[in-house]
Amino acid sequence: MNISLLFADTEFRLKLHERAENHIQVDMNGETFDIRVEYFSPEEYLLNIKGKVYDVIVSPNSGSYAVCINGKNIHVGKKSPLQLLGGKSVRSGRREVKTSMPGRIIEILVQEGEDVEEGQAVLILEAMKMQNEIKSPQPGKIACIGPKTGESVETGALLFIIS
Amino acid sequence: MNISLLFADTEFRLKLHERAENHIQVDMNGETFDIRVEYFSPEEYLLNIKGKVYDVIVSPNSGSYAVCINGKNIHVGKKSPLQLLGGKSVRSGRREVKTSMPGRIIEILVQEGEDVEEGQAVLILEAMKMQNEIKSPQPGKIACIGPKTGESVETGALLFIIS
Amino acid sequence: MGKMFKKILIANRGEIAVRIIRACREMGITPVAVYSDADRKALHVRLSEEAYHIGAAPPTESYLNIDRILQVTAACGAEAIHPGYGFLAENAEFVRRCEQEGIVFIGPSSEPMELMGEKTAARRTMHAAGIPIIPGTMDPIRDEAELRLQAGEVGFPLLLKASAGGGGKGLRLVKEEKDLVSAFRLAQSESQSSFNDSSVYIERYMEEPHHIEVQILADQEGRTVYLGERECSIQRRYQKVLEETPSPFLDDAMRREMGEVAVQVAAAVGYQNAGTVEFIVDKHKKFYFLEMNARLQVEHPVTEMVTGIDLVKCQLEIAAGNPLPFAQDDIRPSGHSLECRIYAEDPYNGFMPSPGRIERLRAPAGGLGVRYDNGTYEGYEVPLEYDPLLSKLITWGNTREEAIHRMLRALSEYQVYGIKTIIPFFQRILRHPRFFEGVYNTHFIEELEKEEESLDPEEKTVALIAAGIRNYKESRQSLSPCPQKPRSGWKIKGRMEAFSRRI
Amino acid sequence: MGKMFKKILIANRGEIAVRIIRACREMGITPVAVYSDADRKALHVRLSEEAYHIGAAPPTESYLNIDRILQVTAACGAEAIHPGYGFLAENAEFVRRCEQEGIVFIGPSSEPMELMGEKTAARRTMHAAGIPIIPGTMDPIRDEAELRLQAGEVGFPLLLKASAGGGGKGLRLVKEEKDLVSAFRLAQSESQSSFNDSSVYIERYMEEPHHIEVQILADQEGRTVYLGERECSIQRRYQKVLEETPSPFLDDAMRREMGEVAVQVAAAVGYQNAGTVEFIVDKHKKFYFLEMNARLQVEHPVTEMVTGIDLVKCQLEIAAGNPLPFAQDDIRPSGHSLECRIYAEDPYNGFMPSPGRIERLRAPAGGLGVRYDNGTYEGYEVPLEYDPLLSKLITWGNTREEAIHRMLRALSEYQVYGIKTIIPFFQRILRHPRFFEGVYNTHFIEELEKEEESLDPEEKTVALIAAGIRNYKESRQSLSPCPQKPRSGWKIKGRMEAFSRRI
Repeated sequence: MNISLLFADTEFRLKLHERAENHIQVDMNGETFDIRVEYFSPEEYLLNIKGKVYDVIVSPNSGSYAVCINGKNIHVGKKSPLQLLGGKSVRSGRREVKTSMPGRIIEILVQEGEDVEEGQAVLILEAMKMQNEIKSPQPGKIACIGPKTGESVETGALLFIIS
Repeated sequence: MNISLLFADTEFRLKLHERAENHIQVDMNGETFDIRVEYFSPEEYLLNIKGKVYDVIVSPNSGSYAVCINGKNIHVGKKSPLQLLGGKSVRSGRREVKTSMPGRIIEILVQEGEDVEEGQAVLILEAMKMQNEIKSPQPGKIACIGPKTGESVETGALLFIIS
Repeated sequence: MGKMFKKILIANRGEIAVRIIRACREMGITPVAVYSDADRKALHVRLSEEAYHIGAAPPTESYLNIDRILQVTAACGAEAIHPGYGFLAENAEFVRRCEQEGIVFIGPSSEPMELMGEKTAARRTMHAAGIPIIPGTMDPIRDEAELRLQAGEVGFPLLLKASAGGGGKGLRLVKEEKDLVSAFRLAQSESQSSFNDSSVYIERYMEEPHHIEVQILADQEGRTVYLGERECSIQRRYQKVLEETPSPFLDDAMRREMGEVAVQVAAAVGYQNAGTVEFIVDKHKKFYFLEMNARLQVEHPVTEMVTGIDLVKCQLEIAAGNPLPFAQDDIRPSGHSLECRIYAEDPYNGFMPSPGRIERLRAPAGGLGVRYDNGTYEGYEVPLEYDPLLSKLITWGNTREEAIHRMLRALSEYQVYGIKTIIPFFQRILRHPRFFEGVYNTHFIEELEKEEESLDPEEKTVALIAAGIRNYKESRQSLSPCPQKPRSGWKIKGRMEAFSRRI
Repeated sequence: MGKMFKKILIANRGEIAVRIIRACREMGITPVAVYSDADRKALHVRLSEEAYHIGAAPPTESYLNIDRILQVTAACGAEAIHPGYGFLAENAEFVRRCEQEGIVFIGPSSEPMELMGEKTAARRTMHAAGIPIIPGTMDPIRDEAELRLQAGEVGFPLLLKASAGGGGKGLRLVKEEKDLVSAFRLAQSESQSSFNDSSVYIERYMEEPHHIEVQILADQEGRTVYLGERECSIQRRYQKVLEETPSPFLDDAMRREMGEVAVQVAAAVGYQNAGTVEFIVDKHKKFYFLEMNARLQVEHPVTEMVTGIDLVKCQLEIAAGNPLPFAQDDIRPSGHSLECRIYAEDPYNGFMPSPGRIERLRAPAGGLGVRYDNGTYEGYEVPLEYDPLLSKLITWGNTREEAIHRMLRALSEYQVYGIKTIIPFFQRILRHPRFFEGVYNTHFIEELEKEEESLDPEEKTVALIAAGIRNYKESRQSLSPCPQKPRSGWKIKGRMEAFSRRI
């Protein structure tokens, strides 16, 4: 099976071949890896690559996998048509800012239609007893602000759009 | 719902009434308990009885439950027609001895038909690097020996019958 | 041992409630937990002997609800209350209420607490007692006009600090005059929300400062000892994340001098029980009184690891009226200890809090010199309403080097799946040459964040392969024997209700 | 520190392999694990950096397979082998092979090991060196005729012991002459199966004996120190289950005397690296050399807890040729430490081994003074083929009382579901007044087993209620969202194959 993955915006093409129940061969960018795999659960594997052992947890996020190795988290993107058209890419300068955590909107610092600089605080979100300034990722005009002051938002909710 | 349980050969009659999702009322031997329950999994509960907290694991065995409280294991029998006729009770002096662990038969020390005393070793079972003498629980005649020397046995396998 | 309580109530949650429960169980004291709607399944409830519900998820309706907590204490027959840290721990009003109702508060009495809780009052008292304080205002700022005036006198950069503050809440660094007013408003708002008191004052911002604190214990007979210092300069957003003892910045003479000053600070206010005197040490090794924390600190375990003294047990002994069983000379710290605060935050996304269910948890506990003070378990749903501190990982070593390597080893065994944690960030800190050499101050993390994170090419390759295998397995659907159970309706409902009540 | 290995191979499994891996990771040494078919998913494989398969599940085909282990060592470029305990740890033939192939064996050289491994030879050597030994035979028993003759001379009760023995294997107490021959045969058979050597000798059985051992360390320059004793009298079937240090039976003078004799024992055979000298101490506090264990002991952690010295790291330093970094006077044990060996055995059913899958595991790790040396994890299938030791739980306290209470607290948090463990048995021991007073000898467990186990009536009531709730929920079938996944066919098959190959 052929799979395309993204690491830091670079594409990697993998060819996987399951040779036996615990034995997978992976060809990646011209190199071949013979891998012994033990499965603990759908997300936990033990990989043995030429004697070197890696105990990994692979958890899927939307559009990517977070791979936990040696306590570190490494993000690997899934390549798919959706990914290429996805919300995060800059399309005609318009960008949606979503919240990565649930919380409550304490204060909205700018008006819709106002111009903001990159890094300027747009609103304050409180979660887990901390107030976090949510900043504009780019200069532009605030096209729309999703929530109102005092409102609570769930993970992934649209906070504002800059154009 | 009415339930009968056994503790150390004494029968206890329980009447359970689920008053709300996390609230069960139990009547037992004339006493009433109002219990708040949190479920972590099918076998793990947190019971709160008038403020007193018990974090328990209830695991089913054949014919009984093992309840783990404060690191201790307490066995509670299920009362059922099977239980009353079960293998463990002494029925006309005939008793089956089964193995509670898998292992290998190292040596058989008595012959079928031989008379044994209570506590006399009948065979030696090796498991996890230890040799265990399996003794007769009562005086009598060895009616039958299940496995042969060198054979491996699974948990619950019949080892011998004394009559 | 003299007299001791039979039953105490712990007016807290999370790892510190568990910490106190463990001490009680070891002393034969019945620990009583209290819990909010969000904490019905929390670890501190599971490990307690008694537990009572005290209200809805928002702290003001549960862990800050003085009436309810006192009512439960009386009803269950507890003789004393341990407040932990945060919540009511430094609430002098609560201490007074305990005093009135004849319940022992495990901590100082209300007067020194009130004085130390009002940071400006503390500054005035210490100044009068001849203890060096940081230049700045002695009273809270009344309005924006006074703000501008006083700021001009102290000079930029400066710090705006909550008078009732602690833990980095209500604290703002102001580098330039143009940011002064907005920072003041944020600091006031955060102070109000965290401490129900919006007072803010000004302190000069010290250059390349070290944040070093001294643990003290004072019994009811007035015997006061210090138990060495903790270096707390590794801070993010003015909040400590990693602490160690001894401080690599101090020598033995300065260590003793600061210890003795800490004892003087405690004496100046008639302090009893465990407390911490915080100092700012500048680059010239001059030290200034910052504040006194009238409670157990989050980072108290590092002191326990090098002294072998259980500070919570000492708190209980002192509160019960027993004398300290050791003198200053009996305290001989040995070795080195580090603590990492494991927060549910995403280090790859601006340290945003990451509440949710811990699907899988491999605790790092194991081996010599590793201590794990936990407040969570596998399957636990980290609530949105409280501090994101999941656990504290503490190591001890004969040398600082051994303690650091041990921490790296333990962190590499610590696996959490389901929520994000700052574990990878600690690995970066601990592997950094400047940290390893012990040459760092409170700017360390700020500077670290500007550096490019390097990735081991081998780990990158393995991550790609692992993701590839998961992708392959998903496409075959051969790896999901047990589909994710959807959240039950009542749970989401309860959570939403708790939340809306808060707004 | 001087020179150090870059990579070492660990010729073991379970908790001790994990223990050594942790030390390696903390020292920057690459640990290499080896594993049998039954251990493909074992914790020591998961935590290592490299791992190689060495054969089928039966030890003779994997962990005892000298050729295969040496071959893997050479192929992966490891410079040294740590044998752990058991398996090849005291196999002089293996040490010789390492010496021949230029691989460093982390332990003593082959001569003292051979001598100490042959218990009768050790007895002869120690007797010659003026060290007190237990009365009995100086050579293995040749046949049943000699057996009867020698037994008559030594007198009953007596002990039959494997010459190559250790860990209670091949050991039988014979109280009366009528049991002599059958016990001799059992001892021979167990010796043969455990050590591939059926030699057995006789020792007088001491009355109310204490089993006390002294840890020593000896570097390549001949500097030898002792690190205090371990009281190991809590034994079941002649196997230690709970150890503590210091021994409540010894005073400081005797402690020092035994330490000095232990150093003499090591010197008498030119011993290097870590070792343990075991003594029997009779009720008159007279002590006799029992044997020397030429390896790391299972119970080494209690010594580490009171001295702060990492014995595995010391082993590596010594093997690399570095001198001991401390002298006898630098070793100052502080506090008290206990170890409970958590075996997968059912205490309610004659301590029968209980292999199987650990469905749920709440590790007891947490808080000050608790150490958890584990070899398992949740979801792990405890194999049938090896020792049933799951983990070791170790506590430290300022006093013996604190260490005991801490152990009880930690045990109460230790939950295992899926297999049986001896945790409840430890709770009985630790709560027993005689244990608490420290007045016990090797007969303690035997006597304890005759006592009726008392049950808290409250716990009985709760157990009935909990079982009732489970029964109720089962009948509603409302509690099983994720049905138990059946074992996959290949796994059962692999297990059966491994097993049949053994037979």
